[in-house]
Amino acid sequence: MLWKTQIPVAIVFAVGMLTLIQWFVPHWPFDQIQVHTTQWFDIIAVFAVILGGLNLLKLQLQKVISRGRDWPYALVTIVGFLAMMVYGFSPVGVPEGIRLGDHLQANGSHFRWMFFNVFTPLSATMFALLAFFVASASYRAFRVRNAEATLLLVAGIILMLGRVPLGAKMTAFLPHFMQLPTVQEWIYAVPNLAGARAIMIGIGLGMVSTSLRFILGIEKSFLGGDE
Amino acid sequence: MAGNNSFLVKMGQLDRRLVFVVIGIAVFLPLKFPIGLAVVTTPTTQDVFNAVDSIPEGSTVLVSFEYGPSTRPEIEPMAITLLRQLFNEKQKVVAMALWPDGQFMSTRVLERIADKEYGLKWGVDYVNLGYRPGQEAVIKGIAKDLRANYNSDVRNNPVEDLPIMDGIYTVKDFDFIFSLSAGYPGTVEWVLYAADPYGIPMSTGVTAIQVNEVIPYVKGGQIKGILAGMSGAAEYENLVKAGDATRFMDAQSVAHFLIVLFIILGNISYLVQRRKQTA
Amino acid sequence: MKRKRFGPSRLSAAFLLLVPYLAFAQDAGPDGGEAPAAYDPPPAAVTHLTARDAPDDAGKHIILEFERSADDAAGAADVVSYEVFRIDPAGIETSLGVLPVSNKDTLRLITFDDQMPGLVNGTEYSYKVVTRDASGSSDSKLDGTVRTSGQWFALGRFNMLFSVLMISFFILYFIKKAQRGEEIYLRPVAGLKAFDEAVGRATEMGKPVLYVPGIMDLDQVETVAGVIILGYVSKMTARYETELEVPVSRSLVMSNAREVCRSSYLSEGRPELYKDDMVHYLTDDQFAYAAGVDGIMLRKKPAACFYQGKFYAESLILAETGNSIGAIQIAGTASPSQLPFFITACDYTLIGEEFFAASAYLSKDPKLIGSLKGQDWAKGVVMIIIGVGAVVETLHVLGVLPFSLQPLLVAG
Amino acid sequence: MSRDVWTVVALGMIAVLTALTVMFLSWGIGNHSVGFGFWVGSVLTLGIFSYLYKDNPFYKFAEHVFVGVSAAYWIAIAYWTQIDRNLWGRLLPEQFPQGGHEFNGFYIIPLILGIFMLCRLIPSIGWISRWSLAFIVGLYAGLRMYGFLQSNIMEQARDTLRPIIVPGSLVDSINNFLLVVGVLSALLYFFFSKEHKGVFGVVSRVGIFFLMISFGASFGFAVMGRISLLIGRFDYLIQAGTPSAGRASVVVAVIMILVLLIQAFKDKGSAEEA
Repeated sequence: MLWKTQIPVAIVFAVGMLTLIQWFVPHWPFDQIQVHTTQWFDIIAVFAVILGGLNLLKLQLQKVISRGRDWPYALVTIVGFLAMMVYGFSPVGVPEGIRLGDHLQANGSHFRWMFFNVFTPLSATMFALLAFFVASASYRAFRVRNAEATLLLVAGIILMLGRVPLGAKMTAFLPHFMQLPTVQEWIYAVPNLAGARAIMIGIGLGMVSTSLRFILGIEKSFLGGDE
Repeated sequence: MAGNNSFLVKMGQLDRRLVFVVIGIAVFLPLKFPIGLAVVTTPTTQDVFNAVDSIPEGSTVLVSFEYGPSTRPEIEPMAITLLRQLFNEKQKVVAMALWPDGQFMSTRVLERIADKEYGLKWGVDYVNLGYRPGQEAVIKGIAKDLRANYNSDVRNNPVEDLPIMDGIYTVKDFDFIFSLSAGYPGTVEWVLYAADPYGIPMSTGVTAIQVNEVIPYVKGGQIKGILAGMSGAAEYENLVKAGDATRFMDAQSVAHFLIVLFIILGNISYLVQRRKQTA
Repeated sequence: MKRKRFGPSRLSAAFLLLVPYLAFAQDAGPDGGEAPAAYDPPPAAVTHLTARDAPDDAGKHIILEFERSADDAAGAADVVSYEVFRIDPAGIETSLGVLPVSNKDTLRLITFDDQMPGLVNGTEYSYKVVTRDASGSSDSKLDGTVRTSGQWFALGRFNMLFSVLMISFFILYFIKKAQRGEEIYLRPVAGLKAFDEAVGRATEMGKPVLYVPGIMDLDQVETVAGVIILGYVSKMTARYETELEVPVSRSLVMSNAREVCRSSYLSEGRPELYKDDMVHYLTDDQFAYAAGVDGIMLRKKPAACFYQGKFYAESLILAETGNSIGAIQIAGTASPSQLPFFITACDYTLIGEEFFAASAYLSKDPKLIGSLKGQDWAKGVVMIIIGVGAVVETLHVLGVLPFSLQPLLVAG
Repeated sequence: MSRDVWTVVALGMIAVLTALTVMFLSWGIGNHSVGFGFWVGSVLTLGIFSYLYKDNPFYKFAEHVFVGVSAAYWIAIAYWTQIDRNLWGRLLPEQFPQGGHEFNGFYIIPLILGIFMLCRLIPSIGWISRWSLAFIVGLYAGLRMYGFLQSNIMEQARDTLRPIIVPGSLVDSINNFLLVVGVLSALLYFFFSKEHKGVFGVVSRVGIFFLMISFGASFGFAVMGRISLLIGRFDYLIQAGTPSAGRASVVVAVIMILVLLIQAFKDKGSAEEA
């Protein structure tokens, strides 16, 4: 209990309290707290990234070894991972005269090439797929079922049309205050702002209250199960 | 009439792959064969232009790159146009990134604009400090001590040796912050941990999706104007110099129009169906 | 009053441009007041130079203010720059940099922040501003000295401290109250009925229930809430003997979710139905996780899909696939950017705080119920401030009241 | 083949495949940097797009490449920007001068907490990662509590204190009024300790209307954003389809479509036989 629960709770309390207090105490040494704790945080975060990568490797290796479903694809993942590691950590593909580590962004480095020609097309296209899904979802689900749904739909349509030149063209004959770009601007500056603001205030309160529970050790759920 | 009605009902139940194909064509054709629709500037874009315009000449501006390859089409045109506006007015630009891929983005854009187009000097007129991990903790960190977080630029020059960084010890020493942001960490964090607490003027360009999260801060006056998505970028280009976003706006227009058309078809079908059921 | 603020950054910038010029100026000797040429008299010195210690800091910040020279944008209108010097107790002068004069500047009062290294807390300093035109200079020295002082409390943030304490008090008070077993009323959240219906339908159809607790780790509030709601859903699947499938994307979430499910099945008296495999880890990666969940959906065709937690762009990929297999979908999240997608593509969505409320309502956990009640009180205070503040503001604008409540809400 | 034998074979296969892949890529990058890039980019872009038709081997391949490459990408970036400079740079400043730091022994603490984090890989001592997580949670909580209070609550409330009557401007008056009413009613919707009945119910319903408009607007923006990304990708494919790029995207697209068609016919055939 001491090692698995009490010490972590004590760490949260100490770190949380110090971070909170330094907002109110400008005097030395409190003005130094953030400089270093944030650096530490960064370093620990890197280990979390490494952990994610190793977890992935472990899982995919298991898949290959147990010849699970689609294991050849797991092989693709592993090879992709290792190849990128080679470019990231070995002298392969590092331009001459550039120190290992500075090569990531250097002109002519293979790591940089991989970023622009492998990583970029993949992640950009993944997001671009969503364009199609957004279209089909709105086509299917934007129905005038009731007052709420109708408001959602109308606001959505006005925004969509009002923000592009075609929308401006379509309503150019109307008086200025009825033109789509004007109406669209008004919707997002007034009623939308009101709704968004209420959500923000609510979420803000939720965050403050959860942070408080974390710091005071009332909420310990981040510790995971009691194994 | 019955046949007519069932046709209308069917229009609301098209296979989603048909929707996919239509959207695909709607984007592809205008890219290949542009129409050239005019862009109308919205006030929030004008605000950004004015805010950047009113920075006193020779100021040092922090431009933060918080976007990656997946949101590049929206944000990169803004970045290019922003740099043009800043360099036109002889401002100095310090670039940094809260996203690791942001550094690739900034490197690319700076190479193209600062180096090739304007022929400016690294370390004097502009510098790229690159990425540091830690999300908002980086902002908090540079608010206290920039050099503890950034001891050198991406070309490994110590920050002390960079003339542009003379006298810049914390984020407070920048005259203006511009966040090019596609999500977390991004604009909101810059407001929370830098612009608000230290009263530094800032402005932002965000992806369309981010707009609703950020707009309350714009209306609250914490951010001066906002470039909203690709149309925001096109409007901004319109004020400074035409670029990619302007070229892409036709496809954007047509696609939006078709999606709205689909929604209307779906609703006609829905209403016809509902009337049938009640009748 | 509108003021123009100069930071050292601009100084340094200009410094470079003026290096050759400065060299010349130094040659002119420390007493630059004499004009080198008779036809160009030195510019008028700046006036009203004052310095004060910056409030609420660590004692490493002095704020200088002075009025522009009478020859700047007026008079001879030939002022090129101002250079600011700090004079320490030993009498050593340090240049803090040069302020260029720009034609764009119209404000008369210049504020200069001295935050350059070398300032020591609790020390007396003096300052000097040198005004220069093309051929000469004149200086203006601070009357007396100014003492740096660090503070132990940021007075400007008193309102923030007060708010933190007030909200904390509300929350802790109601948590205590709830923990003592006192009844605290919470209104039912509309979407919760849909939970029962969805699980019921899956049971009727003999198909599994899919539960996605978001893609983030347990340090995110939404994930915690998502796992709590999983406790409720797993109780129902235990009761109805319906298959439950929980893919997760973080190893910690996995261990926590397993714990929660095991105790649900135990409390429903069906421990034999619980299997560790029902909660399984896919991958940390966002899109790979989404693809994995999609695969599960296409293969197992669950009749009910729950998305409760923190989501990003994968929200729509999940919801659209879920829709294509005809599942009832219930979502809950506090990510404002993903809410519209869920609202559009799902049958029911718990919005923002509603999602947190649902977790409190379902778990009957006193600390959650108490916090929610406390938040309601804080919300009440915010609403009163907004209501009263708007009225006061209106009266202020109409000239009835001489004050506004806005400054109370500004943190220093 | 026994499991042990297969493990050895599999590991060997991974080593050989990785070596071949690296050699192939390095050859391509070294000799035809731009053109080769268009080919690789086209295969991956079209592979992902093929998911719109249905889940298929091209998509699966692209997706699995994505998962592997992105994990390694993040590790490399994180290591070189942070550990190399900020950690080693402070613990061993002489060996790692690029960080430009002086020796600071306290940085042994994040190193230890970081190693604790990695202990999650070994289930029996995984609990120790809680200490590192506790540090992160504590720091976040302290930062967020103040940050959210200021920007999400104080600032938002402050800006809602608008005059409901603006002399000389009816439009501003109406807008301010709507804003105040909208915020208050939507906040009331998120009020949980009272049942939504009577006046309370009516007002909170008004609140929902404001929320719905807000979501509709977000959706509109979301459509815009996604379409923009799609435009970006199509623009890339068009570039990759020009003769100077060897018409890479066109060739790849034709091959993919042919394969998928043949596959579809085969599936149809076998379905009929069955």
